[in-house]
Amino acid sequence: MTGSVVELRSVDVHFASGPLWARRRVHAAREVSLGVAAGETLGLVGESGSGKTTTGKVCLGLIRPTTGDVVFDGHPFDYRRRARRGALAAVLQHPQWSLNPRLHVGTSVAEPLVIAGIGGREETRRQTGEMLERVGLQPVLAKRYPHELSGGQRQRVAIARALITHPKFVVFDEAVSALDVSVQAQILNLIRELQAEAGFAALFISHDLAAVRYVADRIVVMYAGEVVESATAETLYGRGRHPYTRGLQAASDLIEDEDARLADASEEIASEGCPLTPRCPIATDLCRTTHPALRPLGDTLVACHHPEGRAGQS
Amino acid sequence: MTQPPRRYLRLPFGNDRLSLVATIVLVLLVLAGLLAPLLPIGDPEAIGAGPRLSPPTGDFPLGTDNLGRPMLARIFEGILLTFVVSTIAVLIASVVGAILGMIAAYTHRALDETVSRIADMLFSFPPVLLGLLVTAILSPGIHSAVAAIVLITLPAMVRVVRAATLDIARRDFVIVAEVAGASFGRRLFLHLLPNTAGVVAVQTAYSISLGMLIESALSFLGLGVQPPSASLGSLLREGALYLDIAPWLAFGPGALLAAAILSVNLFGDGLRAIVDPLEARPLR
Amino acid sequence: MSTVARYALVRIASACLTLFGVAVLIFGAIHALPGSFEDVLVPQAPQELRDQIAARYGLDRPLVEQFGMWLGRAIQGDLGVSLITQQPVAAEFARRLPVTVEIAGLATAIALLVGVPLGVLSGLTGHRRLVPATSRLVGGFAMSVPDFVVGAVLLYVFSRYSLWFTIGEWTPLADDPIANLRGALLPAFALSLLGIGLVLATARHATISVLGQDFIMAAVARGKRPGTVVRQHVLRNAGIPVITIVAIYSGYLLGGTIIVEMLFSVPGIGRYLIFGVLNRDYTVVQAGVMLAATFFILLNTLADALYAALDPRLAGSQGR
Amino acid sequence: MNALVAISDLVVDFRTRQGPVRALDGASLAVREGEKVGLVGESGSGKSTLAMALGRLLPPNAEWGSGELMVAGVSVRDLEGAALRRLRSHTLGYVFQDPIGTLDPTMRVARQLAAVMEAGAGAADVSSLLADVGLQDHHRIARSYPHELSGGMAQRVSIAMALAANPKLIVADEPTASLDASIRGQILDLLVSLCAAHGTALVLLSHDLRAIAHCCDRVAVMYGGRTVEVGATAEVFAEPVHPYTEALLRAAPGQERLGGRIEPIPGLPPILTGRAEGCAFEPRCRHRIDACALARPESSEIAARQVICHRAEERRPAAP
Repeated sequence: MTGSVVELRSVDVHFASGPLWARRRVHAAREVSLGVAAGETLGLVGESGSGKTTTGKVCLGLIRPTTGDVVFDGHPFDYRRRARRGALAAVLQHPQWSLNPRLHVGTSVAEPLVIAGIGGREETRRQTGEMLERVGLQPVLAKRYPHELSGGQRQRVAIARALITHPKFVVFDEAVSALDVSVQAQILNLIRELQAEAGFAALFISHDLAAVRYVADRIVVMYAGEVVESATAETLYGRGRHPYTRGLQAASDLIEDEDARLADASEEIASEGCPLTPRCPIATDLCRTTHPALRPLGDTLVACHHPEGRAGQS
Repeated sequence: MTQPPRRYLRLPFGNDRLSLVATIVLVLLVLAGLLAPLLPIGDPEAIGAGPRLSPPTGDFPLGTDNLGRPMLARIFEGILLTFVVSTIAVLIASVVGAILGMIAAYTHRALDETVSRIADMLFSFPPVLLGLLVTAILSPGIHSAVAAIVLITLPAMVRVVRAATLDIARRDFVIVAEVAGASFGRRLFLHLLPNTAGVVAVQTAYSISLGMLIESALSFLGLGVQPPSASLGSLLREGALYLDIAPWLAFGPGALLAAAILSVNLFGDGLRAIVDPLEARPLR
Repeated sequence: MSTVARYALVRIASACLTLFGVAVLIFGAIHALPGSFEDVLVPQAPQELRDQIAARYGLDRPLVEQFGMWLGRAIQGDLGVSLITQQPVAAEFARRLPVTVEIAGLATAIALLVGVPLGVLSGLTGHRRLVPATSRLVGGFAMSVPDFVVGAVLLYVFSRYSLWFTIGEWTPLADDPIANLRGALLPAFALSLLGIGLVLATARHATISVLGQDFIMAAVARGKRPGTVVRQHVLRNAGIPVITIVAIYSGYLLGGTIIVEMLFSVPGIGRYLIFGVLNRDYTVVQAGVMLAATFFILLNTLADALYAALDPRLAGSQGR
Repeated sequence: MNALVAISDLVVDFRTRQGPVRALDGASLAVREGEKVGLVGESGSGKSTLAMALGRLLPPNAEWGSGELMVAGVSVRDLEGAALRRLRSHTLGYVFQDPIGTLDPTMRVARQLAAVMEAGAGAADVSSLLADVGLQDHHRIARSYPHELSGGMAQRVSIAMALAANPKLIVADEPTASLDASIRGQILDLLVSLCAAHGTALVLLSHDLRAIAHCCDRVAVMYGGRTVEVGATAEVFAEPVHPYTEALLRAAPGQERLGGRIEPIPGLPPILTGRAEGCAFEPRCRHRIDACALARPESSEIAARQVICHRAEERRPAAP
């Protein structure tokens, strides 16, 4: 993928989990490859434990991959913090914790500028006010404390802070999940508008396929730490190729689809073969023994032995 | 639409009157100790200022001790000493403990393991026993009382701050600051410290009450403050000797000590209610 | 190996490690600081005599070797000889242990019997304004009055109007249980006051936070009687923090007995220890502190095992 | 069919430090036996307050104002003691949002299930109950502690508990909000099919319009503590009369086409401190007229729905 702002190449992340007496090795990400170009939004969808947040943290340099490479702006990722000040930003999930409760809203918004050492005091104040206006807030809010703001307003402030240094790459991790439907729509549209204006590369992570599909150009679906499908948003407005994608679609559209009823299995992740096997409605013996590789199918990449569904097996 | 009623005056503990009263008592006690030399209650170290072992009279409101020294003045001197010794010791423990706890929680895992293990070890000494050990090694006196209080209150402070820091460090705003490239110092002092300060304050208040208990216990055993200085514990030690013939010698310091520790504890309760409000939900 | 077995193994290993660390700390502190053994035994002796004594006690060897020897003997039950009385320390401790254990046990029992019901009750009725204030005051008072103050008051009152209790005489339990109780109850009560306060506050706080949990609301929504909800859900869940505080309190007791034994002239370990400290009898201090720490760590490990039984989340795979 | 639930003009306030907050400002709703009703609204719309009021489960700072709430012919507001417990245990069954949190963490599933069943129920009854909610592996699950279950399994257990006493009405408050997206559908299907099989009525609370559309016969849309539009689900969603229903449908992502835009509702939901004198949605409404801010709209019947809007008559849907 040329021209990517951020690129992951076969990234694996392992870590030890649990207390000393029940220590396990967890594969949070396996062979994850993806790239985000300038002006593009990549959606990343999956449920809890799918590795989507880990992948986001790898892109931000918060976690170093166990194996594999991270490329930022054409160069290997530089983990010294000076190197990337102001170039990366994130908007995270919890509105109640998105801002330091002890700081004025304006101080929080200006913090990335101060860290990057851009502009004097007057300049910083002017830019903070402008940025607040751009996310649809009144500049006087800069003098308030976070607890005086609503959840939607706090997420707007978090977006203002993320964009104030004109970063090349922004991660939105479940940025609208905790908001009410009517406010969620406001924030989703704001993200779309700001990206069209500023042209940053964005990674939009969510468990909600409907929200991801709405803001993203391309979508990566993850399950059990692996990429199982990578397709354009257009494709996912239709029928997904991977049974897991179809399960998510059935949930968000509540459509009846025989191939989409994922079981709620007790041991959810298979240790051998395809990780979805215990829950998959169309699993075969091949799935139990052989791990499916990610392979192209039209303009989609899919990791499934039976991407055409039950009909395709015959 | 009706507007909620406005409050024009805000007291520090809102409608928690018990904590407010306790705070006032505490301030009065410390003031009494500080202003004692200016009050017309006599010189606490003037041997033979009055008759020996006198019961409370007009001249000596709390009587006199076995050397004829006025008890009221000695008690005021004692309360100040008890309070100052334990507060200084606890402040040292709080600063050291807060720094250790924060750094342990927010740096390398190996350092965290080491600090936690040492805190656990210190924690596994029963408090008074640790005080005994310290005085046995350092020889009795104020310095060993301070050392004992520091060692006894430090591990709890480290644990509490470490837990609070772990909690704050995983919050969104700290992670976002790290993404923006904020330095370790900035994250520590701008983001973590102000948000754990409440917990540190509460723990400090409780530690001071424990410190006063330790100091007076050691002095009671004759291992803390040495004559001619007096703390409430050492006054009680003298009083216990004359319990049969002059019980007022013991009761004055005893009551005051109990009142002081109770006030610090209630003050701590009030602080905790502000930092960590816990709503009661009854069964119906 | 099952998770539970592995959990137990890790707990025991960590207890042993802590114990070893404590031993190093105590030994190091006593031997590294000024005021050495010879100063205690023969303060003004000429150098040759000091050297002789040093050689006899092995003080001329390297510190690590001394520590090894001491630890080796301690594990076999030999805690050395008192510097003052030249009696074996272990035997002295063994003779006095039952007295201290009895008083500490009585104090814990009183603390639980009084603290748990009061704490749970005040937690359950927490929405009435008077109840929390009263329980805070009672609990706060119990926690704030030092045991030697309570002891002094008791001593004063009961030495004046004896009222069945005896002061200053100790009858071993085996000789005459009633006479023993007459001497043991007062010191135990003085000791238990802090425990009552701690247990009351903890039980109250735990009850209130359990009442706020969803599963309590769900049980109420199923139409359970309040009494049933308390018995089935509240007590069990609120018991966990109470166990912690009792483990910490019994650690405090080990020090608290020292003061109460002094005050009431009870022939227990505490009094032996305080004379050891006052006379700088290092063998006694070293052994006493080591024993108390061992006991405390043992108690904490037991408390951990008890939680694991009460709260299956702890021993298991630590959630999802 | 008879009215199982009849709520008319119910008012509930919460006392808070900042003064009173009005949660229900004259809500009205009827549920017939065996009927499935969806309750839609954003946080603060009053839907949870309404659900909890059904079982008189409101927190102590709630104050019942005017209005009536009848369940199975009795006024819930006046119920006390045994009669109230009977309503909760036999007439109503609740399913909550966080399935693992609503189970006692210290008890095995089998014991918790047995506690809600008739006296004398044995292991076989527990197993059959678990099998009924689609848990095939019932031996293992019965022996599990709640934290060992996945969210989906725990929610099935909660549904089993809610249905154990064969209630007349199940109240499900966001039963799938904390579950992974891919299993939400099956949990909703299970709930609906079990209710149908037992002839139990269902009140399903959700902010997810698609879930309501999928499961419920009728829907009540709540805003500002009032039920602003109540009618048959398919008709309401196809041609909403109330501007809020219309705006809500347009704001939810999922129904737009590729490249299309969802239309957010400007502004924020209101926080009422007392009776709303106008229409609570007026500041955010695209169709507002002068009367909306001045006069409180009353309920009117439009095309077999109850709608609370000044302009309801002009927005009457074209006859089918």
